[in-house]
Amino acid sequence: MGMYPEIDDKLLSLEEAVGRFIKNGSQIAIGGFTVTRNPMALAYEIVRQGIKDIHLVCHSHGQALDILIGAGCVSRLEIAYGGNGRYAPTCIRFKKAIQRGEIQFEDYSNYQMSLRFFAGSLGIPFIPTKSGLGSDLIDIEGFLPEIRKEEKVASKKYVVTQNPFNGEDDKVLLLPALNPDVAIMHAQYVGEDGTVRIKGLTFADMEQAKSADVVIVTCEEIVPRSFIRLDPDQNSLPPFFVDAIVKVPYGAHPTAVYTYYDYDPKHLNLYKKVAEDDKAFKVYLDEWVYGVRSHQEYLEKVGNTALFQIKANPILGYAVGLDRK
Amino acid sequence: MGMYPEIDDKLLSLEEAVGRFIKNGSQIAIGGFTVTRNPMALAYEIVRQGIKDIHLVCHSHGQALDILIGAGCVSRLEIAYGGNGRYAPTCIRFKKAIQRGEIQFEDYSNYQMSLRFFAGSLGIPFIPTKSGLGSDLIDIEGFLPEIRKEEKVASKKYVVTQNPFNGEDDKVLLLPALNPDVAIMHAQYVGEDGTVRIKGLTFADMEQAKSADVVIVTCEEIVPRSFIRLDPDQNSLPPFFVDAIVKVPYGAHPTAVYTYYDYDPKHLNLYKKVAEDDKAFKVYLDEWVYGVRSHQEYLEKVGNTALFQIKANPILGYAVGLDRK
Amino acid sequence: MAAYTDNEMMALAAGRFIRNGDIVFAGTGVSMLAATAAKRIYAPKAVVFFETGGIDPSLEEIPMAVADPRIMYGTCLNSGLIEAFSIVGHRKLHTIAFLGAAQVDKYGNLNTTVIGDYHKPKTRFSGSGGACDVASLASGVITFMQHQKRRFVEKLDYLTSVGWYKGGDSRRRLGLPRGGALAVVTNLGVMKFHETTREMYLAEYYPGITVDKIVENTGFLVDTSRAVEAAPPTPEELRILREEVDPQKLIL
Amino acid sequence: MAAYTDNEMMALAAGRFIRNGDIVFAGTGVSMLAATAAKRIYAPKAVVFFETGGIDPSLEEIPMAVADPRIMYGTCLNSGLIEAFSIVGHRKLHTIAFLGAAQVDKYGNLNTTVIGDYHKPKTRFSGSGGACDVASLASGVITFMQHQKRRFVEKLDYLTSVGWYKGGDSRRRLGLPRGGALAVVTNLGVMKFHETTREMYLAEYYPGITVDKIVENTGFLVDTSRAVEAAPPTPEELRILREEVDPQKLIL
Repeated sequence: MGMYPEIDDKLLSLEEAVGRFIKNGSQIAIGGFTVTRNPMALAYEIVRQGIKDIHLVCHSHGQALDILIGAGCVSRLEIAYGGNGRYAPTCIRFKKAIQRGEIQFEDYSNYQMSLRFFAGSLGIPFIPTKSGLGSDLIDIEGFLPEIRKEEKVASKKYVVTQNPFNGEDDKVLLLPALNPDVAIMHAQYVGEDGTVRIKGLTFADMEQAKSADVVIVTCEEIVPRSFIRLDPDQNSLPPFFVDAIVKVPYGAHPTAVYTYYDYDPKHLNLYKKVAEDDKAFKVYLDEWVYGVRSHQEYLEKVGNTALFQIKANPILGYAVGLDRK
Repeated sequence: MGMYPEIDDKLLSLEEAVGRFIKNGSQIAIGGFTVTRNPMALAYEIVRQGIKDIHLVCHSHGQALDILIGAGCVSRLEIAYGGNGRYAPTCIRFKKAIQRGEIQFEDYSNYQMSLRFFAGSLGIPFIPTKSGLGSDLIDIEGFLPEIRKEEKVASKKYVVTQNPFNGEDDKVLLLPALNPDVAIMHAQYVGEDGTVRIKGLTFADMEQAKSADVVIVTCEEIVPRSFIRLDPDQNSLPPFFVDAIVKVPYGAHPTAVYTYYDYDPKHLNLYKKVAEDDKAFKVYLDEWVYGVRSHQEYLEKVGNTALFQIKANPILGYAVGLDRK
Repeated sequence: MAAYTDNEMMALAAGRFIRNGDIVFAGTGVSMLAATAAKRIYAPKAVVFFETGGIDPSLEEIPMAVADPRIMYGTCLNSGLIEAFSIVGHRKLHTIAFLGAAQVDKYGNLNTTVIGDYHKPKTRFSGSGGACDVASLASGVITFMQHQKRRFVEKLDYLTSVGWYKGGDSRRRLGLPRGGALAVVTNLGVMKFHETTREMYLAEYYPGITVDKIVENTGFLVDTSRAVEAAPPTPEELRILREEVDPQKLIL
Repeated sequence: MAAYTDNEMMALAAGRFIRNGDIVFAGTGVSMLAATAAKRIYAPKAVVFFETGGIDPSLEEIPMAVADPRIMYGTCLNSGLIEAFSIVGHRKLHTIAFLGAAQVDKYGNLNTTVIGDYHKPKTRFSGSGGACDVASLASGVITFMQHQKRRFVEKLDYLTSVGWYKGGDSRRRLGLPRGGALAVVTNLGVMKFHETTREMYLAEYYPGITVDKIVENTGFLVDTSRAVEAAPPTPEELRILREEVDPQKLIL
């Protein structure tokens, strides 16, 4: 029994968490949004373990998405947006992979993807929306018909139907639910009872976690039960949805964790440069992912100076005056 | 301009809020749940103003529901549950009104009603669920066909349909959305910027507020902008959904407000006794509702001793050791 | 005379169904008692939660309603109704619900709405609340009943909450792939349901209660061939119930 | 040469559409600038919010992405994506969205997905993100574009976000009862849409820009009969943009 008897059976290392729960072909939802709270330590570990043929299901994603695609781990993608703010208006390895025909992909919107996860979390097979009527998101399918027969893939991209509750000609779109094999996410806090607390925006992390078969949470800190239970209004996810917990400080670097650290402009600019060039990108992966044995070793490469620069003001939540160019 | 320039145009008295926004025939959703956070001051004011023919849309309600029905304000009801915990396993005036055929009513379940408000808040005409298949909630309609033609009433109680996303014989229930005319609720805090914060369980208050045309919030305190905006993760409703704000300390008495006060067992036992008898109930209304000009006057009748007894421990949220028999 | 009350025996008989890891949906009254007892006695790693959204509260004092502020303190999460019901139905979780009812039929379907005609009732009850929802969605339902002929009926006046529907695989064919009635715990014994026909049978009669008495008080035929006497409460079980679960005797 | 940049003129031209009480949906880049400028200059009682869920942040520093931690501080609420999009489409609210796009057609439909064939694209962009959603649901959309023939096209390579669809009341007939394209703000002028045909027309050309130049840079015929010269930025508008909105010149 370890330091935290209540979650002893869930506390794993990165290697164990990925090794136990992520397989070739897994359908995975990633927590966070573009430059914030990407579960980077998990993404790096997935790359290191050489997982292949991942089916990613995403709303708007940035760094974790691009690393996983760039390292060749992804063969299939349902996505609303691949971008990293100013550092990559379109994610670079994502863009290249699609332009080169290296992955199968299908477009949805952010709201649609969020609602699909929500439907999955409720155990209902579909959910209606008005969003997307008339767009090519509906009219153009990305996946081939044979893929649609697979268990975790919707049998149709959308269904357009009449509202049965009034006489008018009122149309709605039905979105198929998503139930990914695994949801991976990074949180500020996990209580020693296994309760998860995210500060700041939660995006669709909760819907993703509750829709998935398995949930892996990395966190900045594991905090006492007495702390996490003192104001449960602030908590995000009850323990029974979580299958693996890994304590990984700076586990979202180079993306931001509100109240802990900002995104790292230097690293994102470095990434932007190398990602444009296949060879340079390979060298980057060798150096920053394959070449380190742990996230701790990765952070030593990032260096204290950079980590100090991005340290967030705990109230404002970001690094005041950080040079973000 | 008053003390709170940001919400000056929304700060009303109870009389003004009810007089301006609640009409004969209004469809109303009530915040809270059985013995907690019922907007009692608003309910009493609705009774005092003699509003008639209210169409209530509820999940599980207790004291406010029973007062409004008992005072003859309600002619139509969609409801999942009328009860007040130990003090009335079935709400007494609610029970009598239905047994005597005094109101039109239709039964749904808690989840169904919550989902109907949620659908209304999303602007979608219906939402699917598995809950209720095979039950008489579906098979027996309460409302007559002519009512179903009205604008705020669903044209059908439910629709049972096939899931279009797989080949199997998989059925789902479609629930019609709700968009009440008015949602009334009681919160612990409203910021001087108009932001609402509820501590403890929110039930379906947020879904109700976001589904309604008009939202009236009573609160225990109006707190500084600097306080309510310091940790916005804890807030419940943005200012732009709120149409009227009334500061009414103890505005939920005799029901509980977590961290402020407990439910009042003495008053609820008194109510239980009088509600069983038509004459005694009339005397109760005369004394406690019609006979007082304001909630302040009502609280003076309740008395300091009773209010001290139910004072909540601010951390535990309830009155420790309160005699609840 | 037994040194324990009906409510005590019922709370313990129901609590014995709970296993570590179960998510236990509790209502008011005996159901609250049974859930709390289960966690304190049989399954410390079970999670007690309420349809109102209070998940795993510390329950320093026993709540008297599912919206009691006592279920908001010390929880792991204070959620909303939609989230709470999504937990009840979540395919990853084994959720057991404790319900009460006014009528039950031989397939474990429940009525908590009305006696008599729906539109012009003889007696109106509180209504479904979350009962219909958990009966539709949970992994299993355990119902508390007073064992009387007028409550164990051939045909419900109103079917609020689906148990095994019309027996056999009729529940699954409704579109409800999991769940169903697990047991009915009464003041006389414990009723269970046949594995394929889904008809109610007598599983346990309490010490001092005869099989005949149960048959007499049941409004339809029940198989009694598998009936055994239930284990009486142990002194330790009673001590926990009385001293820790409900020392104020608000429900006991 | 004008004493202001294209981005400055565009941010201000778009900001002028905003009224007190509007809920302004902002994206990244110029859109962020325009929303912030609108609130600081034209409509202090407008609310700026982001699809990620940050509502009315204090914006002490300008965010560089809609998930920037700078949009989580000082908000009235940090919500989730579903709540944010439900605000965009809420019938009680007048919501104006600022979007960018790679292509626009004469009905204000937008492409932010792909140039070339969808499956084998010449250039792949980020995709819809929330653009399709706000175009479907908001009260009105204002789009920022570089005014070039290859961007103002007869036919989009991919219709990501619906504007007036095929003109007339075709948008309403799709099942989208409100909203539509309000304006396209470019580096040359401001385009609006005809009240009934919903075809794009030239409403304003910036000081120093000719109508002919705009016609030349538009890939379809536009009505220029209602065109007037836009008011140039005032010194005070420019001061606020430069000193208060983006002093670090991250976007300007």
